[in-house]
Amino acid sequence: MRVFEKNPLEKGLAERLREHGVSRRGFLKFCAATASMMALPPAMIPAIAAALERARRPSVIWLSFQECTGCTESLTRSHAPTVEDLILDLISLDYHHTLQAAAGEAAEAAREQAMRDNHGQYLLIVDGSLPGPDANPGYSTIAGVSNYSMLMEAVEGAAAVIAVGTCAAFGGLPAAAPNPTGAVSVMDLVKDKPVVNVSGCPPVPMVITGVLAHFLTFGRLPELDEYHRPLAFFGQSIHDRCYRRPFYDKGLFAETFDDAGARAGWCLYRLGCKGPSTYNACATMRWNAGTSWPIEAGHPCLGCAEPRFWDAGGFYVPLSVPTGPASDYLLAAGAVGAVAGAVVATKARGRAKEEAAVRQPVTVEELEQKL
Amino acid sequence: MSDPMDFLLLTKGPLFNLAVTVFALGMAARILEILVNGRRPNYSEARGGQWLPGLRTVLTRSVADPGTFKRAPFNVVVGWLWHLGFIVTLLFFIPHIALIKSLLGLSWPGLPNPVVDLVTAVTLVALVATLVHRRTHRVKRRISTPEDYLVWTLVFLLVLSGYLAYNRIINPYPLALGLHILCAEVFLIVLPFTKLTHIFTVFIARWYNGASFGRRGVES
Amino acid sequence: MSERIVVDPITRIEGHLRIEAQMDGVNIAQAWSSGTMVRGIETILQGRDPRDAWAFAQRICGVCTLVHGLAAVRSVEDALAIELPTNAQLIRNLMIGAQYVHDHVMHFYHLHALDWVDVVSALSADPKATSTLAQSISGWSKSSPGYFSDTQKRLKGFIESGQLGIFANGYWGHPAYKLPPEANLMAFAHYLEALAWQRDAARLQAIFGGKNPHPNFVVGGVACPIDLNSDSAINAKKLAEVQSVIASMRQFVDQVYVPDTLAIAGFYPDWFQRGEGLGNFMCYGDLPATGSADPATFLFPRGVILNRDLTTIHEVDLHDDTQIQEFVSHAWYDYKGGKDTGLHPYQGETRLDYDGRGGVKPPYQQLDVTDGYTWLKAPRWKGHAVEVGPLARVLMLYAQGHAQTKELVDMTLTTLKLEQRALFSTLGRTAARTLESKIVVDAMQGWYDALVANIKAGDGRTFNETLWDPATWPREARGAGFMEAPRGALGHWIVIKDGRIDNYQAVVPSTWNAGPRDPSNQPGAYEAALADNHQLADVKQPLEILRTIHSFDPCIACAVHLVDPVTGERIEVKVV
Amino acid sequence: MSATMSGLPSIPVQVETPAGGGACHGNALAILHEVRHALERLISTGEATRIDLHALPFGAGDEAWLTALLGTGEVRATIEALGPTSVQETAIPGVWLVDYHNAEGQRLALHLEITCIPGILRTQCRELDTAVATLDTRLGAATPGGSRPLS
Repeated sequence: MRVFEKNPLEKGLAERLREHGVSRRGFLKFCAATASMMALPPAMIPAIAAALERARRPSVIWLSFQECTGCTESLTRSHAPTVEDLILDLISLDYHHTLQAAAGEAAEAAREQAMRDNHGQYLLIVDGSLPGPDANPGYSTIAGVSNYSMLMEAVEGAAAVIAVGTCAAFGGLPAAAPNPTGAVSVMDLVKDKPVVNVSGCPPVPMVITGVLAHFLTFGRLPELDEYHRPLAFFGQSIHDRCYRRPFYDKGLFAETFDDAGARAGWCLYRLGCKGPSTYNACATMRWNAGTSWPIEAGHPCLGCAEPRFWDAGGFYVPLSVPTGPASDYLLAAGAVGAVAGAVVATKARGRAKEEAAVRQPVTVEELEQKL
Repeated sequence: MSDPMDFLLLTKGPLFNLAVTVFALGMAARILEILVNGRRPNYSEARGGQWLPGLRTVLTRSVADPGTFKRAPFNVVVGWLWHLGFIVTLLFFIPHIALIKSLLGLSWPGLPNPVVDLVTAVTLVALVATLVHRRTHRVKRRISTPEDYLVWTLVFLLVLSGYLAYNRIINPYPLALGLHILCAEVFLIVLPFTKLTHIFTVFIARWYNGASFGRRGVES
Repeated sequence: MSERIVVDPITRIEGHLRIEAQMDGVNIAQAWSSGTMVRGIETILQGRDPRDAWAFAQRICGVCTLVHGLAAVRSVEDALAIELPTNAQLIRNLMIGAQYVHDHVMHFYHLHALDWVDVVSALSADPKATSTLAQSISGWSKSSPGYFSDTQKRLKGFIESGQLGIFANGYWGHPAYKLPPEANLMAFAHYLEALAWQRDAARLQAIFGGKNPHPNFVVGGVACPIDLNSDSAINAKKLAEVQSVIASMRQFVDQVYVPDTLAIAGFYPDWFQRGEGLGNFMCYGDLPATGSADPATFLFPRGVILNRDLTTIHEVDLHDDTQIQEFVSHAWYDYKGGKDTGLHPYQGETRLDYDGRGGVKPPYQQLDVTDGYTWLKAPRWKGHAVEVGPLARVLMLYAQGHAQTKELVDMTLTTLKLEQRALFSTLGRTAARTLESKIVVDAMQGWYDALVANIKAGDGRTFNETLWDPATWPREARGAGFMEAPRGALGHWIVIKDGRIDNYQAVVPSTWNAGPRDPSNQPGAYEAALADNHQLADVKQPLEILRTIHSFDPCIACAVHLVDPVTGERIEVKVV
Repeated sequence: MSATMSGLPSIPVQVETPAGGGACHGNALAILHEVRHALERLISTGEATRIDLHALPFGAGDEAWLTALLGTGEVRATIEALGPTSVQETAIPGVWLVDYHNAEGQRLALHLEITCIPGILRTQCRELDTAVATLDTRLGAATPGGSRPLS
């Protein structure tokens, strides 16, 4: 997947930065931040520097379908690299509804131009789910074209597809039961191109930029887990990396919001934390330039990076609690069973009673007399 | 079911409902049958109370008498170990307490997880020892039925899957947790129909025994 | 035959919006606004735990990322009559305030500015003159010739790379761009600065809500406890961070946002004379001093203004089923009682019916505007089409004699040499957004001070637990949660039965503004505004349409919604 | 205590006990052990080590606890390149804290470097090619009437 062959005249990143007056130290620092962002060990920094020396701006086409723009908003919160560095120095963001200047026909023309010029080499980013091929195409259109047609057309010339956010990656909210619009994920439709899923509702900003930086640096996609998520960020569960984990181990739990345990930062398992079954980087990268993350701010993890998290049980119900009304079943079945048992037993008892009724008690004396 | 999350949701939802239903139906029927039936009437004149001896037997039978202990110390100690271990992990692991609370509305304090983890490990070792003993002891091997092995396997898998899930030896976690829940569900479903029923009937039986002896004026 | 102009996608907004305009020569005669994407979130909400509703509702929109979550929380709190601890109220106000300022600044610089600012023209600016210009309008520190020269160099390098990225195919050089190169360069520098600034501003919601976008909420208070001695709670360090974010917000609004708005507006006086639209305005009110039960304590008042008559404020009742109603006569939905009936949100019902209600099979060139033409419904207040949003709020504050508003509005009108009538226009809307940011950011300092004082007085409560357990709830309850979202009046209506959501409906600002015509053919606010005095200099480059549409700050994912049929009738859907 | 040794108070060590206690959530301790291994490696083979503290699941108080324990050494430097980077030797010789910030003051990365001198402090050989030219320009500007290099 070599995408950097197109324009040999274009300058490498180091040179571009130097032209902006960025020193070599600045470049090295940029590489250090990039390593940190890609969750790579600092020992990789020289390799990253060497790769970025040559890196050119790949064309990126960003399609938004059934989405809420939360993923784009999240992207703009990235502080390393910043979104302005990203769009001015690192990538060429050739189509993006929320940020691009052009509208209407001009916007579509920009997309088509970029697809032609970079055929086979552009990165396609998708946020939002889309109505599947069997759903009514009118549920979501852009420029009069159904999302499905637009995706398939854009995928054709893409080097790779990055599904940003849980909706694009797994169907997300639109696909939550009862999935009124027949929403599907990108991976459901794209079979012949590499797909990376950057899940999260929204994803951690640095995870989005981290995947882009990885592609930019090494010209290929990072190593993925079974859900096609980059292992560097989704390799470990929230629970395993949670700073409150020692409290879980000690058996110290907040029982409600704002009790003494909550104030002391005890484990939120009993308040419904889905950290144990959720794989994401919140616990280490945190949010908004390291300001905080949901668990640090006292709220249990919603599990938003996992498939079907919307249907995986109440957000305030502990992970070990069944999702259905099991206690109703327990009661009802128990009652039915009890009645059945009682009926059977009563019948047996009836026989015993009958026997008892014809019983003729004898005393020892009577017995002796009879004998 | 290729997706671990789908699998977990299946075990936490429909399968759990099914398991609980079968379990409650079977168990309630059996217990009610026992209670309503009562014992065969004893028409002889009572020579002592029933209640106190009944209760006492519930307690005393829980401890092996010196004779039994001497004859089969291994059975007694190891049996005790894993029964106790099973109960502790079942009733004092916080996620289990949360589950019970959601089902019955009852809740109590739990134990720190490392304690439960250690107890689980000991339970597993004791269970393996029990199996080895059953296979190597000539008499025991003779009297063992397929049901005995089935029940052993279910108990062992249940504890083992819990141990693996907690220690995150199987990944991803939704798969591990789903497997553990599935084991628990199989366990619940067969419980009313195998010797596992003793979990609920053992004390009734002991009470009946004690009461019956008590009525006869005998101390058991 | 006159021409039909289509702009789809309308970019630099949230969501998927299509505008079709019927031209009469160079004038727009009529316009139609269409939301082209539907997800069905309200259907998805049915049967779930009301305490979870906020997380679903919040994902209606990631731009106004706070408002739907909080409106959902408030709807449950209204249904169950849950009272909030003082700290929770103040923290929520701070988060709402941060949402306004963050959202408005990003709208101005990143979504709206390119309608007025020609980025390419900035290349020919003189950095020294730009510096002089910047220093003449504000005391903002980043204003040296060297700074603007560096910014220009960066822009030049970018454009010369030949890959224009997000700036590709903009209407650069369009005759409607009026700013001199220096103003363009200054605005471009501030475009980049605002991107950096907003990252810092977003941290306030992260401190209280764990992250932004999509911070966390909880019914009955806030999830973050307060404990000055704990690392894991709102402590002195975090409070100091909040204070510093508020300070940075105030500084940016005072020294960059307000001066830039006035400076840019000064070059476009004609845009204070078009794009007015309906002349009816509505607010639900928000930012309570205590609980949300008493509108009299709100910073933003509640009420309706009709026909620009600022002397009469009409009362709004969210629970009265004759006041707020939604119509689907021109939307891709069907009503049981016929498409011309209006339904209050509590009785709300909707069925997706794209094919049956005039939806054109994609790919299509033109909508069938005689029938349904959008996924947005048409909400009406007592039958009136009304505009909601910053202009409505500023007018309401102005009408009620709010001192700071009067001062700010009058100052703006004087500076720009405009009459009061100029407020009812495209740029009037944009200016109102800036002015209310100033009002809100100043109020934030007050809430922060009150929060600190309350904590110092020994009150650390952040959560009211009494009605947390659904077992304590009545069998049936219903409530309305409202907000003044940055884009205007927002309401969520919830019906709770046996601890579960029985019915849920959101009527959101962009539905009021971007909605279609109603049965009596009254247009929505966008449609009316576009029909007001718009001439296109070049029909191929409909920049004028973008200006007026962007002045509303469209948020279309918000606006599109549906309620499940109350009956058993199901939408034909293939669940994959 | 011999006369040549300085007294404890004169050693620039500053250890602050974390306020409120309990701030250490366990991960900081593990890092310290890793630092110890890295120091031994540095001493025996000269190999330097970098640890990215940002990638670790620290609790709110962990980082403060760790930096307080490592203390403050003699050398402190600030590099202005793409925003400030502060380099601080800790009270443990050879253990450096390198704190990268962007121009807005937000932290990009926090590294512990176990090395004799952190790489970012060194003058970059790549930039030496401009060194003579830059000096010449300045010389030219500083000398009235201009000046030519002597060579």
